[in-house]
Amino acid sequence: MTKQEAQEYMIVPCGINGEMNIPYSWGAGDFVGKALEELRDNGKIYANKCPQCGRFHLPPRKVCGRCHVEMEGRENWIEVGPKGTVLMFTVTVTPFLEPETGKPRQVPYTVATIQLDGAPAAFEHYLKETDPEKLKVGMRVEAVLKPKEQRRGDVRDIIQFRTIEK
Amino acid sequence: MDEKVGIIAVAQTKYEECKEGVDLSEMIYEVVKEVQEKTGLKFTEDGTGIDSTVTCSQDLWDGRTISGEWAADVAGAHLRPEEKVAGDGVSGVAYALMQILSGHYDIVLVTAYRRESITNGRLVEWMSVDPIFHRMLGLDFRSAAALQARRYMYKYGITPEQCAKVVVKSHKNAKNNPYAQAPKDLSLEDVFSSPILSSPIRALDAKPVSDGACALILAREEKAKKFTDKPVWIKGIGDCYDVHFLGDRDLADCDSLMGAAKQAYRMAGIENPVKEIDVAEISEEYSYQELLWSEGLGFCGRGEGGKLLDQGITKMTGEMPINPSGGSLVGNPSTVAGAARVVEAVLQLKGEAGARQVPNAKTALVHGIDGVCGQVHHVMILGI
Amino acid sequence: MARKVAIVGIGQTEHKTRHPECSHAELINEAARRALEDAQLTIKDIDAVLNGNMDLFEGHNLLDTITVDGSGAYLKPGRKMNTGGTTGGTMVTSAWYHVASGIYDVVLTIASEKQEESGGNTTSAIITCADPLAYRPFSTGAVGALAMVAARYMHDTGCGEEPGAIARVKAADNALKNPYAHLKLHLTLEDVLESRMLIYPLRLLHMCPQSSGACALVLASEEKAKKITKKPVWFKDHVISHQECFKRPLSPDPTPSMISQTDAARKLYQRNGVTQPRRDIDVFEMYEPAAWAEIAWMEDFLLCERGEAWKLVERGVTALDGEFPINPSGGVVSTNSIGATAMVRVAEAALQIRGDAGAHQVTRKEPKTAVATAFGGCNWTIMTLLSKNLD
Amino acid sequence: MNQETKPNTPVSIPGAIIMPYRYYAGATGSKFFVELRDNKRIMGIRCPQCNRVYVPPRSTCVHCFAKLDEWIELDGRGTLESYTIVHYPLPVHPLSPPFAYGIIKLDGADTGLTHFLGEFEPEELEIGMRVKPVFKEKREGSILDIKYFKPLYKNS
Repeated sequence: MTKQEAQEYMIVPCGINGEMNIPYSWGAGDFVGKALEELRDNGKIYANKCPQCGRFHLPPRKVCGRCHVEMEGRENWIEVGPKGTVLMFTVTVTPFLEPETGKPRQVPYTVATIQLDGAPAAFEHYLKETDPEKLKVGMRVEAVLKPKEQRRGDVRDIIQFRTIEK
Repeated sequence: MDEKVGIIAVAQTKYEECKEGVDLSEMIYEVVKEVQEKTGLKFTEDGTGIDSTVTCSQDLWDGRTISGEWAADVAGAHLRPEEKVAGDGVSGVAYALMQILSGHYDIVLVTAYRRESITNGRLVEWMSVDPIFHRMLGLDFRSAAALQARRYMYKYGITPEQCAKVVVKSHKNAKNNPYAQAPKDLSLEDVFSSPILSSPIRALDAKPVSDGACALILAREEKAKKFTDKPVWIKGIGDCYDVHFLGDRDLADCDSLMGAAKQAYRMAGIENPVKEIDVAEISEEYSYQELLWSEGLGFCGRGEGGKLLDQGITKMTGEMPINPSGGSLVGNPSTVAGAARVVEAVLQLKGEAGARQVPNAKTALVHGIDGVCGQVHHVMILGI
Repeated sequence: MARKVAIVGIGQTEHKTRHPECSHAELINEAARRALEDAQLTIKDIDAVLNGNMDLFEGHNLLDTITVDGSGAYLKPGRKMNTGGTTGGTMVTSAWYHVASGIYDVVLTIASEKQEESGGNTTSAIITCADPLAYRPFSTGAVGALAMVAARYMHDTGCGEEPGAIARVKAADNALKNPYAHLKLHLTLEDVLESRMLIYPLRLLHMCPQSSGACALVLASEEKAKKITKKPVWFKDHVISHQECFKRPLSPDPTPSMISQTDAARKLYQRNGVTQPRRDIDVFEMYEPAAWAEIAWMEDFLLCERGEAWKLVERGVTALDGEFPINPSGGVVSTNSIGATAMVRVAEAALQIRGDAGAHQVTRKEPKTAVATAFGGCNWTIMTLLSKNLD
Repeated sequence: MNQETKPNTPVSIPGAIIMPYRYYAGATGSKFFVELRDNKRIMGIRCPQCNRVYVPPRSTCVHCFAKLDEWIELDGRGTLESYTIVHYPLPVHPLSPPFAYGIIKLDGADTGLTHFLGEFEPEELEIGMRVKPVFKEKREGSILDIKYFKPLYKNS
């Protein structure tokens, strides 16, 4: 088929629409599961420490990826937050499709890497503040949790982090 | 193959219909930890431990792009090689063999894992068929397998009883397998009365949803002998693709399985499979497939899969038992099924198969499949 | 001992925003045909076919089985691998193992991405690589991570915005000389410095495009390679270095540099007697999804001291006619068919060694050795060292 | 926080991956669909080397790797090579169960086309049965422009 003929049949480049919509139910396991239970029931945020390299994992995990050592046992768990310091942030203004819903998330919204008080452990979460002028590395923030009865043991039981004074 | 590579340790989880709330990393860690403890091998970079990791998983099954990331932290990927075979466990073990023979690594860890219960397997299979001509019809592997079953039974007179006997035999064998997923005492009648899924396939003809993981360690000959007195050597491998569109081939044929078997037999120097192979662990997702794959593997002539079963050759007490473990029909996640076949064959050859042990087995055949209607076959010959 | 392996055939399609004139199987077929033609072989001479892509960018599972018509894998052995952005590099290393193992003599390996099939939702597909329970809701895709690399580099060196623009203009000029490149732009420094800001400090022109295309290589054993071609490109060595995935590399402890790249570079140089990388390596094809990544990662790949990279860029050392050309092909900021990209780096490095790169051939000196890198996963790296001579 | 780290009740978090995809049939595939849509014609393509006629058409012969561009019009009638009646529902099924898939070897083609079967009594279905296509009134250029294949002897 010559290129020209191929073009001719491109009058309608027959495109086949195929939407993927597959449900999943991921098991949280013993460690993330426990941490999410604590968040749901007691509103507490936990990290756990590798006994060998001392680095903190947030949310907690069973094995340290660097040392291949189990982080079993209560002495490796430490409560962190709810207050913390923003290390890095980014304000999303151009919406993109969220795979979980197939729809874009409402913009603008801010995602920040937050180091929580109590241990050198950081994770990403939403910030309430979306005005770039009011966002600064080093600013202090605090977790805002859903009311207890609305929590379902998901990392989004924390709605977002709001700005607080020092 | 000029050099010998041996499997020095194997581990598998119990296979369950749903490991509720279990995290994939923790399930993988269970089996990786077991093979590490059996050998004392750590993840090192100075050649004294495990040099590389091969994982077997598929993104759409695990709901995560680069699903090898679930295994990365627990299977030693930090500043080390970890490569994912997006296909069956037998294909992953063959790939690890090539990594060692290439001279780059001496000891390789292979892990295959899946929790089918976390998603709808039919939708994942639906996304594994051609998007332009097949997917809009809503085809999945189950309805496609039904088309293959119908064609095969029509063309060679395979009877529903013969298919049902495969199910009964598999569950009977699995009674002796502590890892098996809830084997049942079944009669032919039970199979015939189980609900119809896609004619002629009934519920008990089909493999159940299953969760589980496997881990294996392969080592070059000199090193293999340091870790076990009975390494299981890989004597031959073979992989082969068939066409994809269902209508492009007569579904009663299995050219790609014959191709894969030919490669493995030539490499292992096997002329008469039934005589020279003591035990076979093959991957079947539907009952008719054990009969069709038996023909493709050359255990009997074309169309004689049913007769081979009726003659009792493939029973536990037969000349060449098929699936002493019970196989996937009783419950193995796809992709992990192939690795489970290798694990079971290694246990048979090391004499550690307990109640399901085939007496003095010296040579075993393992087989894995990928794709719709067994489009891709992987065959491997193991021996001590 | 294991056998030596060479690249004997190179083929790639034009990388574009979309390829409506062909299906995915036909896109792969075009690259495979060109590689076979380059090696003057037919599909019958091929012992195994490898075929890799990243599933969620096209919504296919088991693409190798769906595209068997195009890849030529019918009745042949082979498998599909995927490791994220490094997939193209993984297809090369796995083909290398297939041949070096002695089981297969001539192997065709293919990597592709038809990104328009995901309707431009590349970021959404990338996000699905994050842990669904802890990180996926907060992932902002590759742009966010690369913006932090750029911000960190500019902060540490105080080099200002200029070097990023110089690197981008260099890549654009090279791409204009590469028939397969996707973005063919005549850029000035001002164009780059004034292009729309995405995530500070990354602007639109700093970022790679969403491309659709395929690449294929034919690898052969030493004995076969010498019969097939007068210009084999030999595989000297490679290092695969991944990073732990759960622990966020961007959290407070180490700086967010790519520790896997430094680890891979150190191992590769040490094993192959490379004491001065910019002297011992003639061409460097780096997988750089953003202009700033090329500069920051020059230091991670130990090509120069910390804080020196931007000065080399400003002095044009890394230009096509510079002492140490980086990405004569125009690089990933000009062309990024994600699955194929890491293999395109190896293909372009091999073309430079064969002297067949045409308009973007490095001419200041005749390249004898070249390095191609792959980036992907959670900061995973593959470095491949190619050489003109066998020893 | 109590002693061991096991959660009291296993925790599973529901989620999904929802993505829109759009696949191009390419020049060869598009011609097949344009002929279906505009002329209710099923086209095959012949390999110059091995003479196999492929339906659905493609641009490379899977057996010879040769380029294909010799189009052939098929009259649509064919022989049923295999069939199944699906009894389980899937959200992606265009029909609700029970419905039937068949593989139809069209007269003049060497490969079978997989499609739906319609207007049949379950006991009527048998391999070797002659069938013909029924087209939709409103066609959009996809494989679903053919509604289903029905037994030949049934009046149209």
